[in-house]
Amino acid sequence: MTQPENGNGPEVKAEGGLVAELQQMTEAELAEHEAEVAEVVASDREMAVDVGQTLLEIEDLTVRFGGLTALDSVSFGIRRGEILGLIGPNGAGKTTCFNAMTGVYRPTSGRVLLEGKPLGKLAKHNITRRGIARTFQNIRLFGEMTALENVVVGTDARHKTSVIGALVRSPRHFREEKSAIERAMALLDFVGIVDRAADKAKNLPYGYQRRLEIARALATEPKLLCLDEPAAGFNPIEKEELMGLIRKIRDDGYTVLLIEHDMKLVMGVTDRIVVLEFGKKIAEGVPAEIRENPAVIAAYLGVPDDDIA
Amino acid sequence: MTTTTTRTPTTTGRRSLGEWWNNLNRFQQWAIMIPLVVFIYALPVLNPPIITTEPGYDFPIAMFEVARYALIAIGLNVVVGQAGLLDLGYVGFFAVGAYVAALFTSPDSALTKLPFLAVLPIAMAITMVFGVILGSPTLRLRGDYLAIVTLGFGEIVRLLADNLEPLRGNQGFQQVGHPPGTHADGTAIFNNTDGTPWYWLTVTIIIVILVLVGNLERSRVGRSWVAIRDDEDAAAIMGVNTFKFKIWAFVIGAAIGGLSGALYAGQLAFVNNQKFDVVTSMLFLAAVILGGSGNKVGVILGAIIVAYIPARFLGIAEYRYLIFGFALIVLMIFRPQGLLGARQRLLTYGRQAYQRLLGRGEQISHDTSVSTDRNGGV
Amino acid sequence: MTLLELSGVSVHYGRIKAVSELTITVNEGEIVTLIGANGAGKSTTMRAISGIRPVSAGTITFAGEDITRLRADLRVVRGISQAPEGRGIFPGMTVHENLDMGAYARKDRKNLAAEMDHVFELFPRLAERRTQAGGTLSGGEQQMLAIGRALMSKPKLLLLDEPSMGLAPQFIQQIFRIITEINKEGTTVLLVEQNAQQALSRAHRAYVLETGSIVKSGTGRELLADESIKEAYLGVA
Amino acid sequence: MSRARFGRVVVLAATASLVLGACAARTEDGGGDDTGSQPQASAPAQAANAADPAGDGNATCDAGTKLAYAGTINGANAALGQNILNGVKVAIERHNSNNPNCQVELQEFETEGTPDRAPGIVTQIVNTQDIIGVVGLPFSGESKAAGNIFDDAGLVQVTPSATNPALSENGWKTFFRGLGNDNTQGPAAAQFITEELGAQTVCVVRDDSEYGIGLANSITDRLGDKASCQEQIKTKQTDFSAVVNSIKGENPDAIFFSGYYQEAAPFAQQLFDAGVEAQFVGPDGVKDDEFVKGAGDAAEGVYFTCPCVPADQFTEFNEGYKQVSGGRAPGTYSPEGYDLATILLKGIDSGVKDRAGMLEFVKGYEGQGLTKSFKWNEKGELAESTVWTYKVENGQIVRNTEIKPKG
Amino acid sequence: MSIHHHLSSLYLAQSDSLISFDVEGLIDQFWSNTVDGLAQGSIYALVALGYTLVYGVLKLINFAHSEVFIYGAYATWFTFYALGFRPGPTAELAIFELVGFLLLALLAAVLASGATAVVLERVAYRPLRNRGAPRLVFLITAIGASFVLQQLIFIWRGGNPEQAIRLLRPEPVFEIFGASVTNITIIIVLASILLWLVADTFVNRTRFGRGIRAVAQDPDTATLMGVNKERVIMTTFLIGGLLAGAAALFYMMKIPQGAAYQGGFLLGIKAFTAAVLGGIGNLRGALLGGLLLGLMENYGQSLFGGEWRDVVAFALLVLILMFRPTGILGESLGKARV
Repeated sequence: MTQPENGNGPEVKAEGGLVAELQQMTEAELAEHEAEVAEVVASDREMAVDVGQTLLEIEDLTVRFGGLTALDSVSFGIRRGEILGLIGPNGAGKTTCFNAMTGVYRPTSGRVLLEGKPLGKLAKHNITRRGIARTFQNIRLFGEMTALENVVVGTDARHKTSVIGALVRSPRHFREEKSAIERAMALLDFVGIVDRAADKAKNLPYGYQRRLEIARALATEPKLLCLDEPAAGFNPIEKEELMGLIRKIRDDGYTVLLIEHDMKLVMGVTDRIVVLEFGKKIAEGVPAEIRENPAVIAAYLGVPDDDIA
Repeated sequence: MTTTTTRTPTTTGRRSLGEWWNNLNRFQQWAIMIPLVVFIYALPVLNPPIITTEPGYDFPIAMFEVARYALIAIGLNVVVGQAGLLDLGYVGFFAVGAYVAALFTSPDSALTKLPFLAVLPIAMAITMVFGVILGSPTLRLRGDYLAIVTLGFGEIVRLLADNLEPLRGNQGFQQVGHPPGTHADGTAIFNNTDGTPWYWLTVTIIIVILVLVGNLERSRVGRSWVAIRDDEDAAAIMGVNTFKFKIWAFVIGAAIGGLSGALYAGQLAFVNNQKFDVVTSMLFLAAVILGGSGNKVGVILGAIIVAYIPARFLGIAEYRYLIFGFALIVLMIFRPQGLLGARQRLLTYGRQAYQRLLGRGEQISHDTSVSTDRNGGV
Repeated sequence: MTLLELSGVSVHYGRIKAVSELTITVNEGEIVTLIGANGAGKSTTMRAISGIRPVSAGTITFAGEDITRLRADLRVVRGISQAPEGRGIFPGMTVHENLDMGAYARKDRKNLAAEMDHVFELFPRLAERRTQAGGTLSGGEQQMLAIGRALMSKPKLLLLDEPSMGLAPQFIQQIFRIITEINKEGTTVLLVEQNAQQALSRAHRAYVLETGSIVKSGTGRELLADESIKEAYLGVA
Repeated sequence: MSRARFGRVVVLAATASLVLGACAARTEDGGGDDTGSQPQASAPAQAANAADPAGDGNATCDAGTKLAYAGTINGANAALGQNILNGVKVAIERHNSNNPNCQVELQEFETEGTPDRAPGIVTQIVNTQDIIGVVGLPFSGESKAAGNIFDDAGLVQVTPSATNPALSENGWKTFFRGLGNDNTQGPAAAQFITEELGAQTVCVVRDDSEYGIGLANSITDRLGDKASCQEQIKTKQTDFSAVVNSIKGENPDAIFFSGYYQEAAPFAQQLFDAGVEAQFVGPDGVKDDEFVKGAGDAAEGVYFTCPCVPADQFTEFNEGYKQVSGGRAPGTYSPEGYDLATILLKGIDSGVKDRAGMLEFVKGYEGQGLTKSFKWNEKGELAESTVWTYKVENGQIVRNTEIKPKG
Repeated sequence: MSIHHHLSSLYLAQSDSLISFDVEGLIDQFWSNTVDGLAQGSIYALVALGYTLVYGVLKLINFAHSEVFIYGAYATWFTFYALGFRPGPTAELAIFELVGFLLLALLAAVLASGATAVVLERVAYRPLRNRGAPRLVFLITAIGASFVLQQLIFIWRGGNPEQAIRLLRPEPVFEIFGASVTNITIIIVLASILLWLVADTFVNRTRFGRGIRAVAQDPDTATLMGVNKERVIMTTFLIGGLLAGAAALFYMMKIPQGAAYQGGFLLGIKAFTAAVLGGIGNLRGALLGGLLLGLMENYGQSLFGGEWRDVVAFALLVLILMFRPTGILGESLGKARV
């Protein structure tokens, strides 16, 4: 897509590179370009489950820290191709659930199955390789790397070049570097931050950092992408754009799990919602159902307190 | 296009120099590099006034020491700078390398004698084994605990050199071997009088190591290291096998340390238990930190400072630890990233990619000015 | 009478502006609440008031005194006390010691026992667990302890940061009831809440925060009735 | 001395002791004190025929003729270096002031006493063509690292203090040792301990220095069965409880400490505190006023062996020394430095103009010095050397006897 | 796992040829080693308290604490010197003179060490804290500070230890199982335990101590309680310094040649080992760890030989950090009482 030799884009040899080209594109060219980018970004991993089937299954998941039970026997499934919202008040156990899924915490009991196979005691990096990628509530980029390099680290999860291979620059090294760069450039383009590709991540604006995290996670070609409060600190316009991006990701063939507080965003973008409260699942359903669910309203949306004057 | 040109940073000094360099094409870069390398090789022969350490200290030998420190700094930088593992016992690896060289070449040792050049890879291999032995159980530790464990390891190595009879303690090993070759009059080219051949050998090794370390840096491996350094948990969650790459960093650093130890033993032709103490380890670390850990040019600069200054200004040689101690404190307060900050290029095709995306060299980072407003165009 | 006034207060985290030119007043005897989404800057505002987070612009006035640059521990002496987000219980100290910590800054230490008894009256659960380590309490108990501890300094202004966070509904009700009670005893309360329903129905006045700025203010009842608030924060379309 | 162990051997070294007895009372400063009453060895030697750097006053030589001192000057082990350097300076000044037509310049080179620094310095020295003779490399480690450089350049290196026996086994033509090596002291000490002190069981305690190990081996060999126990300590160690406990169990007649005074002092003190009554004997590395002070209560009655000649009677030298040293009295190896510099100056005065000439001159030299009679064998060792014993009395180190080697 | 296996077999292989075991010696000298180990261990424990307190509050390994200690040793020496004592035989003193002089030396030592610790905190660490520097930056600064403090002594006093000045000669007071216990051992052990008790009481029973624990557990919340964090940190360094000063006096009584410019390093690293062994950040752990290390070191030197003593300590450090980094009693200042 972005390499000149691929040559489908406009052949403007502008000094400013792709960024400048993009500015000169017409509406139609832009659409065509975006389609190409989406093509490159789309994962070509083989998956054992079909669209609509359960991709990830959480079974009776319990996590305790000392005396505190953060998650109490929670079960739900995520279907391939959907955007599932996970909501609940602060401290309800959403992030704990997330961390248990991605290997940060070990569940006290219960298990997590991806494509029907338990994740068991896999190390964090192997869980990523199995196909779960995530972003972080408090952004955790590699600050000293450029945006592009951050994304390439994500692609490395799928690569196999060994230390020796890198030392002597084996053919595989070149092959993988080439594909990594192409995919990373496309991803930056996809999330809309290509103009700052060469900047160190720590120097990027906040919104760019959030998007870069998403690009980096997508670079691992996940079967399931988990977004932990991606809209935190965004203004309404930015949130709107983010909703667009999340949909675009889903449309590109990814499955998304979304933790978010902003009800408008959650209601607007998800296909289904799971509600946690106090470590327990209290509801599950499509947004319209959740909105009407009395337990959810009581726990999360708040009930008027009658005994106050 | 207009957007891009207006956003070209207008910073001055070091960064613009770096950018200027990155924006040169390969040919231009070579046109500067080749004369520079020639000059570096010629230094001990030129013995330029002002720079020279004479009278007082033999200049070629001083240059060899500078080069040796540079090699050490490059090795330690892999561990400390790139992978972010604070190693206070690096002198242990250096010592292992020196002793391996002595054991296999000195007539004072009971072991089979081998040619010096064959011993270099053996020294590296054995130090790598030590790296694995130390690294595999300890690399799970937190940063500062790791630092203390490595300190303990360094001391244990030193104490073993003191205590184990076959290592001859203070008596040491004389006539440690050297690379082959003789002058017309039959004397060895590599001897402990003439620093120049040793300097050339070391500079050559440095160039090779720089290329190899550069290869690693611009690969999956280098990216893993920097990712681990910046945020180990995030790296693991992004699919980096952190443990494996930490071990590799440790082992590669160890190998370079062992290599420099063997060169040290060879040039000096004498090894005893005197120079492998914690203080020496700290001096190595000071070279890396002063110059800028995570920056290959920086650590070489740091090594030059640490090794050259005491040779050039013999009067202050006894104050060097005091000076470096102060320098560390002041630096950590005002410029914790070192004289040159961490800086690395982590992509094999980075240059082309940035060229394609932005139409200019690479790595333009606005450390000072960050606009939060959106840039049009995407 | 104005007890606390923030005028034009901005707070930065590094280069990121978390709170932008905030102007808030809290009058003596009021319950004032700040509501807003996660990341809107509520907790940052609280931290700026209690002095843990330096402000980059603006002034904070408390009881007529400019405390913008005053050290955090001295603000406690002036009468600002906070039960922080996440409760901040000292896990290695007993309930008793935690409460004692609340009175750390007080010069007059005569009536401590009586005041501790008062806290135990408000939260009988704590009395039962007096010698238990803070870290072993349940979430609700910890929240009670955090509020009780904040009261031990006899504050003029009590800052409560998300007191309902992670609590079961019965605890939430109880906590809010006690907040009202504390207020009635004469302590001014500034409350940050996500549970907008509860917060607004308890508060005299409220401010709505979005990405670091005030977008709306009014009495609790006004805002409860506001359609856009309902939609954004109450989940009622 | 083979190792960087010497510290600020301070001032008092030679104020030490004074002797009446056989010699006339030639007291020096601080000296008119309680002197030993025991019989002293004869011939304390400012031998009448000792070589005098002043010569006949008619020497001529090229301007710019240089000698060098190489060794530690400042820093941790400075004191020993200063002792030697000042001894050398006395000789040079005496020579130059008496020989207006032959002004020899002394260049000083700082090696810090470490093996890794010496080669860079020594290479500088050999590359300075005007230097035709060197007093130096006080320590054995640095000598090992740099001795071949002198050899390659054919530049005479006379060491006043490096006593490691192996140094003369390298085949270096330019290496000359101005005192007996550890192999001469060990047997002498063994003889002294067993015969004069009559000890039947001796515990040899060595440190981990080359000097300590070498000396311990040589004394142990000679002691044979009488070496009843052997212990090791480390340099810089301060707490010796383990070794003390172990020696207490052995209960030997005598203890020979093969190392330096820095460890010997606390060690002797801790032995004393633990009630060990064995006679404590130390070598030249321990013979120092610092030991006497450091060992506190334990110092009294300790014996030393040393291949060094008692300096207390070298009045003329002592006065000259104080002039160059700013009032300090000579220390260990000051007279050796003086003697060796004198030999090199004699060479210049005899018309030697280059290194080769100097090498030939030193090789063939034979003559009396302050400390001993100098004549070297083909390895650079003294043909004959003497070992003296000393004793601590009333807090002073006093001369005891000269050990006449047997067999 | 296989690497662990190799490691142990490597050590075994060495032990066959290079290291000998003297089990008999270990048994013979068991009690005298025990007595001496307790004295040595008490000193470690006092110094370890400094590491533990600072670590507990700041999560900082104060690498320069060994220099804080050695400044106390020099202060002791100079006090003796200033009082007119000189290297050489131990003076004969009346008991009240002795006690008075020792107390004077104690005062000087704790002041010197305390002041060093406080200056260190203000000059080196506080600027970093204000900048929110990462932990490794603190550690490197600590290393730099350690260098500087060491070299200042070196330049001033030279590389050799100060000559021993001793006010009190060790005299056996009684014997247990054939091992004599000297007056100095008794003083050191009792005084150390007393000081530990004072420190423990201060931290766990007083209002200010509670402030220290609060900062250790949650600095921000502690501030919200009205705790002056900076003052707490300063006080923590000060207490650590004072204890190190006292330890320095005891050390100088035991080893009168202890005032050496690098003399703090080994003792410091061993005290740190003791702190980690007991559980760093834990006051009781410091005492337990100190005593244990003192004992193990002494038994170790009997078993392997004196030259292996330091190896025993360093190997112990590496092993604890590898297998139980939280130590015997676990980490954390605040949790000490739970």
